[in-house]
Amino acid sequence: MKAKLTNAQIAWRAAQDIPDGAYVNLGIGFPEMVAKFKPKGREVIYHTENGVLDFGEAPPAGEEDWDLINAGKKAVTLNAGASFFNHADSFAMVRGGHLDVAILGAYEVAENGDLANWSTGPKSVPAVGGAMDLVHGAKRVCVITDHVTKDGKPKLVERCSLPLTGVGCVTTVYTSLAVVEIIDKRFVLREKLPSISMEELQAVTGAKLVVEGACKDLNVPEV
Amino acid sequence: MKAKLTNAQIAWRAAQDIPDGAYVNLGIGFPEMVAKFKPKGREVIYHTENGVLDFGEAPPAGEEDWDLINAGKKAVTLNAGASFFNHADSFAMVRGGHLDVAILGAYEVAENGDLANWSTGPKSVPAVGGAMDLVHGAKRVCVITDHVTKDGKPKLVERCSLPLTGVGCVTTVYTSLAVVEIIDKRFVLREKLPSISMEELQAVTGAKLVVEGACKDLNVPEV
Amino acid sequence: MNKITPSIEDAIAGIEDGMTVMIGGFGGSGAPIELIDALVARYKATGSPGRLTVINNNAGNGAIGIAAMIYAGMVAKIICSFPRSTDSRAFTERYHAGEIELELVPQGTLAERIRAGGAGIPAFYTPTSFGTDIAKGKPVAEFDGRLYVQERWLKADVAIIKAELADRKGNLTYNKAARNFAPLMAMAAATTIVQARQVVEPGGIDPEHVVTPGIFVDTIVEIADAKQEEALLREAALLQDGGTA
Amino acid sequence: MNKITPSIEDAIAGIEDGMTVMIGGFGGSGAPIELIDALVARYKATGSPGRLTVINNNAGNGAIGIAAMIYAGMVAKIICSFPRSTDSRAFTERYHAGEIELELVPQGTLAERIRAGGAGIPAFYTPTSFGTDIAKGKPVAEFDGRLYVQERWLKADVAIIKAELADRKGNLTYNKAARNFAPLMAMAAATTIVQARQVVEPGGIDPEHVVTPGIFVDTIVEIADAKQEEALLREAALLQDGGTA
Repeated sequence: MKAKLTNAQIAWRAAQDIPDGAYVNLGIGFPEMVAKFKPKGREVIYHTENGVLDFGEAPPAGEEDWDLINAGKKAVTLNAGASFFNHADSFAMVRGGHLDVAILGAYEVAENGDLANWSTGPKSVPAVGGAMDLVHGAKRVCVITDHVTKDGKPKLVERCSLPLTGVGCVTTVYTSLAVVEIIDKRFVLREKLPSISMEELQAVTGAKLVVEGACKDLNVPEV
Repeated sequence: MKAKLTNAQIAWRAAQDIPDGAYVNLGIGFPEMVAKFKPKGREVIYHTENGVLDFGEAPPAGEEDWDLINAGKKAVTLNAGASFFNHADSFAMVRGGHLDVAILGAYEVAENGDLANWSTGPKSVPAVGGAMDLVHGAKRVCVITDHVTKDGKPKLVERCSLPLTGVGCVTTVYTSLAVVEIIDKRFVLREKLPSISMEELQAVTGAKLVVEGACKDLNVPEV
Repeated sequence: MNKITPSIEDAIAGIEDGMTVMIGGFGGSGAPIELIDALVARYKATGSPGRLTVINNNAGNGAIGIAAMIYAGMVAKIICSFPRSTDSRAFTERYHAGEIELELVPQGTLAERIRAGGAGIPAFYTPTSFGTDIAKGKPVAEFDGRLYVQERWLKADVAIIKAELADRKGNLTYNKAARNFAPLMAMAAATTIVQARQVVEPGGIDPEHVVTPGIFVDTIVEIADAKQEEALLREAALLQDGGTA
Repeated sequence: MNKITPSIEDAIAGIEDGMTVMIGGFGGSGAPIELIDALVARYKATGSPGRLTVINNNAGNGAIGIAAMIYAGMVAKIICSFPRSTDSRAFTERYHAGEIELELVPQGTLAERIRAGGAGIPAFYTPTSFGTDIAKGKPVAEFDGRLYVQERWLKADVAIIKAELADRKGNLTYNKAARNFAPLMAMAAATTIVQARQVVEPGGIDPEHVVTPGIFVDTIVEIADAKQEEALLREAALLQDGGTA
C-alpha cells in the first residue's frame, strides 16, 4: 500500500463536513478525535449518551471532576449553554433523530449500509453500549476507519460477516484512502487519494465502488 | 328515601381512609372536596395531572397565579417540598402505580369493578381528560357518589350501561348510604347508615350486596 | 448559533396550510397566546395557514387562543383529551356543525404519545382505555397476564410553546405548572417555536436547571409581557357579568 | 412524612436474597459507593443478600462498587449495556467461569426499558437492535414502512442511587452527569434508597429544580463525604504504577 491518511487526517476530513450549528455525537475512542479538527468559526454542539449536551474540551490534568464525564468516561468541561438530563431523555435525543451527525468507528461497513462495530465474535465478553442506538439516531451516520484491517483485508464489504450493529444505517464512510457515500445500497465514491488509482482502490475494497458524477481528490493537510 | 349523607359527609368519610404519608389524586369536581376533611396530624401529598406534586389550598381571591393551577383549572398554592414536572412524567406517576389513592366521581360502578364516569352517551361533546389513566394509576381507586341517580336509579349496578372509563378498576365505593368494597367481582358491604335497613339498602342497589364479616355503622359527623 | 428572532411574524412564517401544530398549555396555563395571535392575524390577512390539525390538551375557551383559531376557521381537526371547558362554544359549535374533526385521547396517553414521537418510539402499550370505546380498533396484547392497548406516537410539523427563560442556543425553563406539555411537544415537532418571557445569555440558565435542552428548539421570540389566557378569560367573564366581582 | 434515616445499615436492611437491584451510575459517575459498601459488608457478615440481579450500565471496574459485589459472590446476574471497562476483571472472570449470567441490552434500550417500568408501559417498539443478534427472539413489527423490535419494561425490587440534595419528602437533585440512570431507576423500583450529599429542609430545593419528585423515593441517608468511584480507581491505579503520575 502506498501513502494513506493517518487517523488524525481521517478525523480532520470528517470534521470538515460538520456544518455550523450541528448537534453531534462522537463515538468512544477514535471518533472523539474529530472534535480537535472543527473548522474555526463553526459552532458545534456535542452530545454524550450519559446526559450532557454542549460539553467542551478535557480539563487540565488534576482538575478533573469525575462526575462530569463523557460516554468514554473521560473528564470533560462545559460550554456556556450546556445542560444535564437523564439517560432516557439522552437517548430520546438519539433515537428520536434529533442529532445531525453521529461519527462512529467500524469493523466492517457493507454497501447496503449495514455496520458491524461492536463485536468481533463470540469469544470475548460482549459489550454494546450506545452504538446500536446511535446508528439509528442521526440524520447522518458517518463511519471513520482505516480502509483495510491490520492484516490488509477490506473493511468495506458486500455483506458484513461480523455481528451487526445496525441494518442499513451508515450514510458516509471516511477511510484512510477515500470518502464513500452509501446511496441506494451502493458505495458511491466521492473522493480518493490522488496517489492511488481507481484499480488499486477497488482492489482493497470488498464491494464495487460506483463513480457517479465527479470523484474528487481527497486532499488533507498534515495535522 | 330516609336520611342520607351530604356530599360533604361522603367526602369526609372517604378522607378518613387516606393514611398518613399517602400520595393522592383527587378527581375534578366533587372529589376535590375530600382535601377539606383530611384528619389532623396526617400529611397527605396531592398530585395533579398537569404536573404539580404537593400543592396546597386555594389562594385568597385576587391572589391567584393562573400558571399555578390544578387539573380542574383552579388556582392552588404550593407546600414546602412541592415539585413541577412535565405531563409525561406526571402520568408516569399515575400509570406507573405510584399513587396510593385516587378518588373519583361516578355515573355507574359495577360489581366487577368497572367504572363509567366520563360520558353519558353520544349526544354531548366527548371529553375524557385524565380519568382513564387515573383508574389504572393508584393502589386504591375509590369512588365517591350519591347511592342513586337524581331520578332514583341505582348507581351501583351489575354491569355498567354507560361507556366505560375502565375495566375492573374500582376498589372502594363511598356512597351517601354505605361503604362498599369490590372483592372478587362482588360488592362487599363494609358500612351502612344505621337508619337504613339491609332490605332498603339492597332495594336501591343494582347488584347483590354481600356481607362478609362485620358490617359496621356508617357514622359521620355534621360537617 | 442564534435561535432568537426579533419578529414574531418571522417566527411563525414557516407554518403552512395543512400542517399539524402542537400548542403548549393546559387550559390557559402555558398557552402561547402571542404566537397564536400572530397566526390568527396572518390567517385573517392572507388566508393561510388554514386546514390545521391542532394538538393540545383542550379545544379552546372563550374567544382567545385556540378558540380564536377555531372561530377564524383555521382548524380542521383537534387531537385533545378534554374539549369541554367553561366556555368552549367555539369548538362545540363547529363540532356539532361537522366542520371540525375530533380525535379524543386520554390525557396520559396524549402525553405519552407525544413523548414517544420525540423519543423515536413508534408504538407502546398502555393499560389506559383498555375495554373502553376509546380503544376500539386498536391492537391489544397481553403482558404478564394483563391486557394492554397499543398506541402510536404523535409527531407534528410545528410546536408553538411558551417558556420562561431562553438562551440563543435554545435552552428553556418554564413557569410553574405552565410547563405541562411544552417539553414533550418541543421533542415531537420537526420545528419548535418558542415565546419566552426573557432571553438570557448562554450559561444564564444553570445546566442543572435546564428543562428543555436547546437541541429541541429552533426559533425563539422574546415576549416580555405575555398575556395569560386564564386571567384574560376571567377578566372577560367579569365584564360580561356587569363588572361584579 | 420523614424518609431520612440516620443509619446506612437500616437504609439497606430490606434488601433480600434473590432481589433485583438497580444501581445508579454510569461507570463511577453517580455510583452509590457507600450504599454498595454497606451491602457488601452485610453479605460478608451474614451471607445475605445474595443471588442478586444487578441492573446498571456497566459491570464493575477495579475492586470497588459493583466489582466488589461480584468478588464477594453476591451477584447471580447482571443486566447492562457495557460490561467491559479499564479493569473489569471481577465480571470477566466470573462470566467466563459461568458463575454469573449476563443480559446485554443496548444503552438507550436499557434506559427506556427502565423508564417504561416506572411509567407503567409494559412494552414498546424501538428501531435499536433491529436485525442484530440482540433482537433474536424478540417480536418485530412494522410501523410506517419501517421495522422495529418490541422491548419489555424493566422493574426492580430496589434501586440504590446517589443524589446531591434531598429533603425529608424525598425530593432529589443530582450532581452534573452523575444524574444519568438514577431518576429512571427511582421510578422503576418498588423501593428506592438514596444516599444524598446533603439533606435540606422541604422547600430547600426550588420546586422548579427538583429532578426526582419525592413520590419516587422511599429512604434517604445523608453521606456528606461520599467516595467517587472513578477518582478512587485512578488513585488505586497510580499506586499500582508505583506512585508515578
